[in-house]
Amino acid sequence: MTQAPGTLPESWRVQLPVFEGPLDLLLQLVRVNKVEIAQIEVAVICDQFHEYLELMEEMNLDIAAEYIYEAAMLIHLKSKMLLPRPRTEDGEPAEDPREELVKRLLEYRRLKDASHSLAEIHSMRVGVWTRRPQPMPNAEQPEALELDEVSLFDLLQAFREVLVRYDHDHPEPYLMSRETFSVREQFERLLKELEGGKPFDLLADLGQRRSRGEIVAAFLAVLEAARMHLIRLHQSEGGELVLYRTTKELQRHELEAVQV
Amino acid sequence: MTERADMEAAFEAVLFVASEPLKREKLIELFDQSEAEEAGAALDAVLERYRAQADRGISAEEVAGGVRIVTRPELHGYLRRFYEITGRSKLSMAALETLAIVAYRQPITGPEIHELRGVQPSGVLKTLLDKRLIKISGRRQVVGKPFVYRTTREFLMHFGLQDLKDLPPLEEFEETFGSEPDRQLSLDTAGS
Amino acid sequence: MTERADMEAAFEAVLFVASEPLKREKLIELFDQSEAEEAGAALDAVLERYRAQADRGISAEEVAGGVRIVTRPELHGYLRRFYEITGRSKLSMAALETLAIVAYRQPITGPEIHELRGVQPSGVLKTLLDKRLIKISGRRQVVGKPFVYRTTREFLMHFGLQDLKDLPPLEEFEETFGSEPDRQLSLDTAGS
Repeated sequence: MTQAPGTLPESWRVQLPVFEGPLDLLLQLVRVNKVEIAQIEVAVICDQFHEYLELMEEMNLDIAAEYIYEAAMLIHLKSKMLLPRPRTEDGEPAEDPREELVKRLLEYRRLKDASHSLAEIHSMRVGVWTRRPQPMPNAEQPEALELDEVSLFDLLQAFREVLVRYDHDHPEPYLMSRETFSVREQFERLLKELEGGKPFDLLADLGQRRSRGEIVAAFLAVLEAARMHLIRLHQSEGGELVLYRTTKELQRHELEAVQV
Repeated sequence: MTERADMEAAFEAVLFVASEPLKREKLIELFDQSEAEEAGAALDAVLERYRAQADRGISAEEVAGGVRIVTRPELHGYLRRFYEITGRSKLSMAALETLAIVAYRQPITGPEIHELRGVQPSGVLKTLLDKRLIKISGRRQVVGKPFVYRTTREFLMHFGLQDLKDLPPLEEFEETFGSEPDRQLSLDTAGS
Repeated sequence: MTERADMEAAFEAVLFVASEPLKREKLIELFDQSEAEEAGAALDAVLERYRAQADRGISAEEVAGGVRIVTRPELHGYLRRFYEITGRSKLSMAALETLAIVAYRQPITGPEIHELRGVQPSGVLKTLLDKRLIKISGRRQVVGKPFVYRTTREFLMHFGLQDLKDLPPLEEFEETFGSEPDRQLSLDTAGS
C-alpha cells in the first residue's frame, strides 16, 4: 500500500509541530491516521515519518540522531512486513514484527499521559509556599540535607566543590610564573647571562621574552641592576643597547630587595 | 503531666517554624511516652483546625510521610508579587516526561529511560537532579554499570503526595495487541 | 475590588512565609491604592486575631518598623528540643564535603583533609563517625601519627554501591550529565 504524499495535516506545512522525540512523533501520526496503536499500519506511518523529516530539512532544522535511528527502524520494519511471515517449529505464525513497536508506543503513551497529570499537579502545587527557613537556635545550618536524601549526585557535587575551591586557593605555581613574572628571577637570569664578560644585546634579549609581562619584568630587572651599579649600558653605533657586568659584587641584601 | 492546650500550642509553634514536613512520631516524641496518645490527639486537633479554616491564608497538609503548614495555592499571585519572584520553576515537557518515567518505573537507569522515551535523557536528568526531584540511588550491576534513579522526598513534597502509592494511577489501555483482525496482516498471508 | 476575606488571607500567607518583620506600608501596597484603607483594616484584623488567641502556639507582634507572626516565647523549650531531635538526621554541607573527600581520597588523615578543605575537620569527622559513614582505620606513620579515615560498609549501603570501585569518577559524571542541556520548552507552548 503506497501512500500519496501530503497525508500529514496541511497545517504542519505551515507550522511544523515540535515533538518530544521520535516516539512522540509516532504517537501523533497514529492519532492523525485515526487508528489504534495495535492496528498501526507500518507502511503509512513510515512514509509519513519520513515526510516529517523532509519537512524539517526544508525548514533547515537539525534532525536529531534519534529521529534518524527510528526512521531506519521503521524502514526495516516496513520491509519485514512485506515478507511472508515465517512459521515457528510448531507451525504457528511467528510473532508479528510490529509487536515490539506497538508495545513501546503503548508504554510511551501511558507514561506521557501520566506526565500530563503530573504537569497539572505541578502547575497547581507551585502555588504552595512554605515558610522561609530561618536561623534556629541549636538547629543545623539551613542548607543541611536530610541524610536519607543525600545521594551520589550530592556527594560528587560536594567533591567537585572542594576541588574547585582548592584550585582557586592554590593556583598552580607553573601558571603563576607564566602569568606574573618575577623581577628578581629576571634579575638573576640577567646577571647569569652577563657572567664571563660576554657582550649582551638588550633589545635582542627582550625580543626573546615570551610575553609582555616578561618583557616588563626583564626591563625592570635591567633598571634595578643599573641602579645598583652592577651593570653598565652602552649604545653601539648600530643602535644596539649592550650591557656589561661591572666588577661590583652583588650583596645578598641587595638581591633580597629586588621585587619578586 | 502536660496540659492538652499546651500540647496543641507546642505543636502549632513547631509546625509553624518548620519549613519542611515533620514526621508525626518525631512530633509526638516531644512529650513523655506516657502521654503519647494524648499528644497524638492534640496534634490531630491542630491539623484539623488548620484544614477547617477554608478562608484563611494557611492550611495544613500531610505529605512525604509528614505534616506541615503551607499557604493556600490560590494566594500564589499575592506571594509572588510581594516577594517579587518571577517564574517559579517551570518544568519542560521533556523534564515532566522523564520525571513521570522515573516516578512510575523506578528504580530505573538512564539507558532504560532512553529506550522508553526514544531520546537521550542526560540533560533532562541533570535538570531533575539539580531540582532535587530525583536522586541517584546506586548503579545497576550490568554492563556499563549505569546509575539508577529514584524520585526523592522533595518530589513527594512538591507533588503533595504522602508516598508513591498516591501517584495518579497509570491508565490501563484495553487495546491488547492483535485483538482485532487486521488488514495488513491479511495482505501478508494472501501474498504467501 | 478585592474581597475583605481575600485580603486577610493574603496578609496571613505573606506574614507566614516571611521570617523577618514586614513593613505595614509594603504589605498594604499589595493592593490597589484605592483599597489602602480597607487593606489596613484587614491587616489589623489579622494581627488582632493572632494576638487574641492567647492559648495558641503563635502570635503577632509589632517590632522595629514591622509586623510579624512569631511563636510564643513560653514554647521556646519545645522548639529547641524538637530541633535537637530532628537535627540528628541531617548532614551539613561541611559534613557532606568532608565525606566526599574521605570517599574519594581514602585512606586519608585529618591534616590532609584540613589541607583540602582549608578548615579544621575534627568536629565534622566526629559527626561522620557518629553516623557510621566513616571509620578510623589506623594511624599514619608520620609526625604526630594522625588517624587514618576510610568510608564504611554503611556508607556503601547508603549510596547504593556494591564496592568502592563503583564510586563514579568526576569525569564520568561530566560525561553523563555535562553534554546536552535540557531544552527549556515551557509547558504552554509544548501543546501546540
